[in-house]
Parts: sequence; structure tokens; C-alpha cells
Amino acid sequence: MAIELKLQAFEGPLDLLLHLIEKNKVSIYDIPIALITEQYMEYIDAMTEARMQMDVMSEFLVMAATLLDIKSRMLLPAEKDEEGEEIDPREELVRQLLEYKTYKYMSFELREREYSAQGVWFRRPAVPRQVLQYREPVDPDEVLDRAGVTLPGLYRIFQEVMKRREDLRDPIRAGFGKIEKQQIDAEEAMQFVERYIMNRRRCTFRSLLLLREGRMYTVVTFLTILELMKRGRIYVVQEDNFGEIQIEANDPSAWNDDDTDYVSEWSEASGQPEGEGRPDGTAEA
Amino acid sequence: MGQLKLEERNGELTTIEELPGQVSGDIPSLKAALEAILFSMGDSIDPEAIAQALGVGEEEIRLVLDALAQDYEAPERGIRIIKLEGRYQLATKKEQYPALIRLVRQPRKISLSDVILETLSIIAYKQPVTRAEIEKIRGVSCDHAINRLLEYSLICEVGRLEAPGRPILFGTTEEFLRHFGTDSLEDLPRISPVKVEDFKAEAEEEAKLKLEV
Amino acid sequence: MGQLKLEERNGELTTIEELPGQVSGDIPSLKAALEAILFSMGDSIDPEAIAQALGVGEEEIRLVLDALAQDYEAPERGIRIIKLEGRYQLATKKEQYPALIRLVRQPRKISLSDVILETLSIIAYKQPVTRAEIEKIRGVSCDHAINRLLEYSLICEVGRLEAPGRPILFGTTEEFLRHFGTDSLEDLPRISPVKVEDFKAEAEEEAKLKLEV
Repeated sequence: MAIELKLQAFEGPLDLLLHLIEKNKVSIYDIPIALITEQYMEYIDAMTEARMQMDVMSEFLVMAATLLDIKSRMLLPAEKDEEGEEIDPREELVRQLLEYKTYKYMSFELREREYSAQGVWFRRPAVPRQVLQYREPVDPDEVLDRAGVTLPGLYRIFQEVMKRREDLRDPIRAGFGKIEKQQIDAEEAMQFVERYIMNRRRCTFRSLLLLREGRMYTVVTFLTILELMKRGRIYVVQEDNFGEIQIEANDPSAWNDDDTDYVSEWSEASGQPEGEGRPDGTAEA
Repeated sequence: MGQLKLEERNGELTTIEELPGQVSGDIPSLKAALEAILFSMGDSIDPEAIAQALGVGEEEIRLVLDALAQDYEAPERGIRIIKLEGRYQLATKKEQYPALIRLVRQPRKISLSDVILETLSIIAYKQPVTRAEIEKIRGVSCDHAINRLLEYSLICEVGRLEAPGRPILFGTTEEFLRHFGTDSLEDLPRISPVKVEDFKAEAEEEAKLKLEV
Repeated sequence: MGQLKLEERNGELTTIEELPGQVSGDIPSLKAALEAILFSMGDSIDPEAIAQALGVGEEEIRLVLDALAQDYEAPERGIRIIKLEGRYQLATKKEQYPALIRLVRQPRKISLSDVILETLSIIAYKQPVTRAEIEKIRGVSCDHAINRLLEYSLICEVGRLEAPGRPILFGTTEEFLRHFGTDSLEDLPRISPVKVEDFKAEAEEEAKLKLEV
């Protein structure tokens, strides 16, 4: 495959992009994003087929995402900056390409110099190593005198060093202490949350979080809410940003339950024993 | 003429004692001393160190070094003095390369791959520069290139950036100057505004052939 | 003069092909070539090898080498050609030895920078202490500072820690303690064998904990 053979030649996504821009004879200042993105994606596909190493691929994929982002922004009405000028979504990419192109050009210049400098040879030192490494003995008294070191002075420096070391400690993270393993029975917690909501018919998300402590419980509560929403058992509304999240239980007739029980799915995944009893006795039909 | 007493213990020199003797300060004597120093040290030498060692003014040393450099330019000489950021070193003349290579029959120097050269050019022009900055410009990781450049002594750590993680700042070395036959960093080809204009003109030329988005 | 063709593969020079070209055979050119060869090869060279490489008669090479040797005898030259069983080599003149030695044994500027002083204070008050511990306190490497302090005889190795890698324990020297006089010695922790034992025990305790985890 022609493309595969060429892949190795590109130093990175910018190199490939410059190649595409040159190949299509288009301006770096006015890149036809749709066209270039399409061609770029062909290379990505070829790379995937060629099973390129993940770390190499990832660098090319980041650029693919950038191109797609630019492409989509080109389709939307132009954004404007503070001065009301339209912002070209390609601007940052152009700047990056130009900078890269400049250094690439400079590397050719260096290459030329490298060749011409190869004609110059040097020689190894002819002085015996022992002589070169020889150091005049130093009188420690003289060194200390010249530096004006006194014992109290040295102690002051020591204290400063130790204080600086203290300052270097992250006061927040240093206070975290040990990370304790939190014991939580996910299945039990999910049943608890569901029962709580169904019993009240209506409550706030915050009230749920206040019931029990611990990060893990918060996470399980949140996941339970999402799951219940998905199944149509509850209805969630938030009136304004950062406002209370209101949870309301739907009429059982509106439940669009499927035949898998999420509680048992969860407990299988976490290797816990199957839960006994349905949360509210309404599970499978 | 000075005489020397060298004392050795366990293969290490313990004293190097110089018995009375002066380095004469006339020009021919200074030239001879400088030639011997440059020849035997092999590496580049700071004229200040020579001035102190010989008890002669630094300005005079520089003058004599320049006169010596002039002498070497004669066609029957095969070596010359090169300057590296104010330091001096002896090297063969470029014109003698064919004779040397005929004798040795193999190139001696490393030649750098494109990837490494790109990384090096960023370091050369943006120094001091961090690994993250280089990677941002190249769009790819450059661990390998940086390691090779460090190994070849073409770059070195020149400090740390006062930022989270205190990242290493890289810069070029004297070996870099030698490898590219450059007297000083100033002497590197500049990324001139003209050149950037060339890029632009090139781009505008290309723009005429613009394809549809 | 010969021209060279350099071929490149994977960014590395692979072959050097010599295109037709001669090293000119006139005396100045030969002298220059010979000087460059002798200079860069360092070792003694067989004139026969040179003759073959340059495509010049061996007798002629010997004659030019001898003429070159004559040139070097001028008082303003610091190097000379020496003959070793028919082979030739460049060397410094014996008269230049004092100049060379003066350069080598030049007293260096001795100063205790802040970094060195900090390192010294840590060693003085925490001795015996390992390099790793000092670096942990200062947050940066301290190889240079430790080397200087060792060179200035202000610190010395006082033992080894019974831990993986048996790291060196540093302490201040007698000279250092003497400098501050016996009265003020109380202010400094002494390098007592008890102290070393304590330290060892502590380190072993730590090592055990690590193993258990």
C-alpha cells in the first residue's frame, strides 16, 4: 500500500499536515479544512490497518480530533472576538504549522552546516589524564575564612534550609493522611436509595446525600439516580443552575422496565452475592 | 627553563612542583607556548586561564592568539585556530579532509537523523527551553531525540524552570558549535523576517491555486 | 584536491566514495596535509601508510616530513616532530612543559556558594548523613556541592549505611571542627559511634517496614 509505505516518513501530525497542504497546493493561511481533514483521516485509517503502535497513533489522533473540531466550527456561524472581528477557527493551527515549518526549515540549514563541518577534525588531549585531573590541595581553614563562615552563621543557614523544606510541603495534601478503604455494599446502597425515593414519591438530591456519609455512597447514589431516570421510574428536574435537584417518582404505569435487573448486573460485576428481594417487588413482569 | 617535579602515589599525582623558571613574554616565546598549550590540551581553552597561568595580560594573550591564527592561514599549514564563544581550539583545516579520509577510510562523526535535527534546531533557537515546549512545537513526543542529543553532548541541562515540577531547561553545548562548525550561537542562520515573508509569499502563490473548502 | 561523495541511509552516513581527485603533490600542499594528518591522528604514523593514502612516493613523504620537522624547530613553534623507529609523531617541545604545567596547576577560584554552604550546614548538623538524605532536604541534587566540599577537605566519608547500595555516610572533617575551636564544638553534634549505630538502626527499621508492605 502506497500510504502505508509513506507513513513511517512522517515525523508527526504536523509533518503529515504540511505534506498534505503542499501536496494539494493550498495555502497554509487558508486551509481547506474539509478536504485536508478527509485526506488526513485516510492516513489515520491506513495507520489503524497497519496496526501502528498506540503511542505513535495517539499523537496523530489528537490532531484528527482538532481537525474535526475546526471542521465543525467552520460550519457554525463565525464566533467574534471582543473587537467584533470574526475568529477563524483555523488560526491556532496555522500558527502552529508556521512555527513547525520554520524549525523544520532551520533543521535543513543545520544539516548543511553539519556536512560542511565534518571536514574539520580535532584531537584528543595529549596531557596525561592524571595531570589534567590534578587539583591543588586546598586549605580548609582558608576556604572557611574566605567565605566568612561562622558556626552561628552555619546554624542559621541550616535552620533556613529546614524551614524552606517545611514550606515546600503541600499543606493540603500533607494533611490528607492515609487513604482508608471504604466499605460499602453497593447493592444495599442502591436498594436503600430507590426505596427512599419510592416511599416519599418526591425528594431532593441533596436530602439523599445527607442520609449517609462517604464519597462512595455519593457515587452510588448518583449512579442509582441515573439508572432510575433511564428506566423511567423517576423524573428529575433542576430549575436553575446550581439549584436544588428535585426527584419525583413516576407513576408505576409509566415504567419502561426492561428484563434485566440492574441490581443483579451490578452485583455480578462486583462479585458480590446476589441480592435477596426486589427493592419494591415490581421488577420483572 | 623550568624543571618539574611530579610526585605520584597510588597512581595519583599528589604534587606538581615547578622549580624556578619563567615563561618569557616575547612574542615568539608566547606563540610557542600557546601552540604547545592548544596542541596538548586538545579541547578549547579560555584565554583568561592562559593569561593567568603564564602571568601575561589577557589582552596580550588574545592578540598573540590572533597572530598565531594568522600564521596558520599560510597554505603550507594544515591546522588552524577556531574560536568557540571566545574560547580557542586547534582543528584541522577543512581542505585537508580528503587527505585525512584517505588515510582513515571512514567518516568519524555522527550524522543526525531528521527527527533529532528538528528537535535540536528548536533547542538551538529557543534555548533555554523545556521538553514540554519542544513537544508542543513538534506535536510529538521527543524523549528519544532528547536522550540521543544528551548522549552526543550536543545539548545539556542549563537550569530548571521555576514552575510546577521544576522542569529541566535545555540548551546547546560547545560540542554543538563544533559539530556545526559555528563560532558562536550568534552565528547561526537567523530565522529572518525575509525568510518568513518567503513562506508567506509561497503561501500566497499557493493560495491562487486554492481549492474549495 | 579530492572530492567526496557522502551517501546517507536512515540518516546515517554509510559510504564515502572518493571521486577522482588528487592531493596535490607540491611541497606546501604536502606539508599542510602531513601536518593535518599528524595533528588529528595523535599516534605515531608510518610514512608508508601516508604515501599510499596520498598516492605519493614514500621517499617524497619522508623528505617532506623532515622538512616539516625543520620548520617546527623555529623558536616560535611549540610543537615538534619526533621519530620513533621510522614512524613520525607530533609532540610538544620539552621547553614548553613549564607553560603547560602552569596551566594545569593553576589555583582555582575557591568559593563557598550558597548551595555549597547549605549542603555543608546540613552535613554539619545532621551527620552522619547520606547523599540521598541531603537531597531530600534540599529538594535538588547536590553532587557538585558534595564534590567541592570533599575537595576542600571540609567533609569526608565517615562510614557506610547498612542499607541497599551501602550508601556513603558523610560527616565533617577534623579540620572543619578544629577551625571553629574546641569551645564551640558542643554546638555541633559529634560523629560518635553511638550516633552511627542509632542511624543504622533507624534505617534498618525503615527497610523492614518497606519489605513488609
